[in-house]
Amino acid sequence: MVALVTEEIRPRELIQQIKVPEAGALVTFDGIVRNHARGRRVRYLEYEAYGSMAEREMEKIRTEALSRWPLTGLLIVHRVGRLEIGESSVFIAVSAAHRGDAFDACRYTIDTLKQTVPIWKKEHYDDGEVWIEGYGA
Amino acid sequence: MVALVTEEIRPRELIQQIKVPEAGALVTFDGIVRNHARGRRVRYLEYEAYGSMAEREMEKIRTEALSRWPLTGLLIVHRVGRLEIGESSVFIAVSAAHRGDAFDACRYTIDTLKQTVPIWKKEHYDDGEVWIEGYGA
Amino acid sequence: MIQIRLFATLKDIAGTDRIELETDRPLPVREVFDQLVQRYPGLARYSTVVQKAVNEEYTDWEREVVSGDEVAFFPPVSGG
Amino acid sequence: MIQIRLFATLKDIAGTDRIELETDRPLPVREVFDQLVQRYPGLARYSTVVQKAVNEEYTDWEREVVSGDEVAFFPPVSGG
Repeated sequence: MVALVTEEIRPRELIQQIKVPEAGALVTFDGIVRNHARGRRVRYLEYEAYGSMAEREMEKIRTEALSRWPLTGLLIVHRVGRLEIGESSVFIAVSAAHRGDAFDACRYTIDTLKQTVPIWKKEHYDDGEVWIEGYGA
Repeated sequence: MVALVTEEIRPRELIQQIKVPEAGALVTFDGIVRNHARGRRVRYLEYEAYGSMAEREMEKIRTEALSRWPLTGLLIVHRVGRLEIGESSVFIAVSAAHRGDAFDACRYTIDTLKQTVPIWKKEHYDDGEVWIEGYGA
Repeated sequence: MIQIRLFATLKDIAGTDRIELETDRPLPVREVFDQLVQRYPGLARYSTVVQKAVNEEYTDWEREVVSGDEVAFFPPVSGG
Repeated sequence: MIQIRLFATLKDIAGTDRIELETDRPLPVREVFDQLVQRYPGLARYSTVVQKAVNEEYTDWEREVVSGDEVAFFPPVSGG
């Protein structure tokens, strides 16, 4: 399952979906809003998405990961809107019979998401705000 | 923090400890009791530990990981006693400013734990039970 | 009518996130962007890094679009 | 008195998890294990893979132990 949400991500409810009896390992990744970036103190973040395309791209990553590794489940949730320090912007959970596959697939998922899913973050500081642009900029 | 526990592991309460404002990434690993192993159907598991030494070895892994990678937190909890299918036997959570460090340290922690921490599992099947022995056997 | 969508910095530069473009022939995505730059000159500095999508799929400058297509332009993504 | 602790399969073979051993001189861990094998011959098949710890630290066969030390023997670990 993949989703864009505007409310707080509730990971433990989500992972029950992929904690199947065949799973021996569960690896999760939370991207968390940090209180600093690029040497500046961050007050909060805002995430904007090209919603329908973002969900399609997340689904592509999920499909690709499920085909590359023998997994028992994979979910991706990205939050948009205003996020405070310490909140999770993205949550990925991968279950598999064996831990190596779960680790590799989880890392692949977040690395690819950061390159392909059309979502942007704006950092808000005490004295201004800046849209962050990715690797191509 | 490291701990051996006999009750259900409650991950989300634990990770609040390491979700500090400097953390940008949180990677967790759950080892889950699978319903099969070595081609046999598993009914439940029993974990036994050399308790005091197990906590010392877990603390050594934690200290080593904290010295190898720039982390903002790392915790290891291992459960002992009887565990049912789908329950978590071990939970590791690592936070860091950057995700690569969190992934690497989490994987190092579980890989090392499986080699050095004096804990053994016994698999219970429909028709018997077997102590599992590690890499040296 | 081609539907154009802009996101993040590009939306801020144009001051709008949706633009409609009349066309009676297939237009390469490059030409769609060039027409936008004429209307919003500030977009010019994105011409080398801008990401392009047609109907929610990444595409390249040569892709031709026709009436009814949705074309999106945005900066390199920074989610996660 | 040397305190000996056994775990998992070794405990099952010996039928006990704690054994005390009198000694009036330092004993290499190898000799402690050999004495155990004499008492519990089933332990012999572990002599190449058994893990050894003294006072909760991994050690080797040559390490000498004295009265008051805790020596543990166990199979390769399988936690996680």
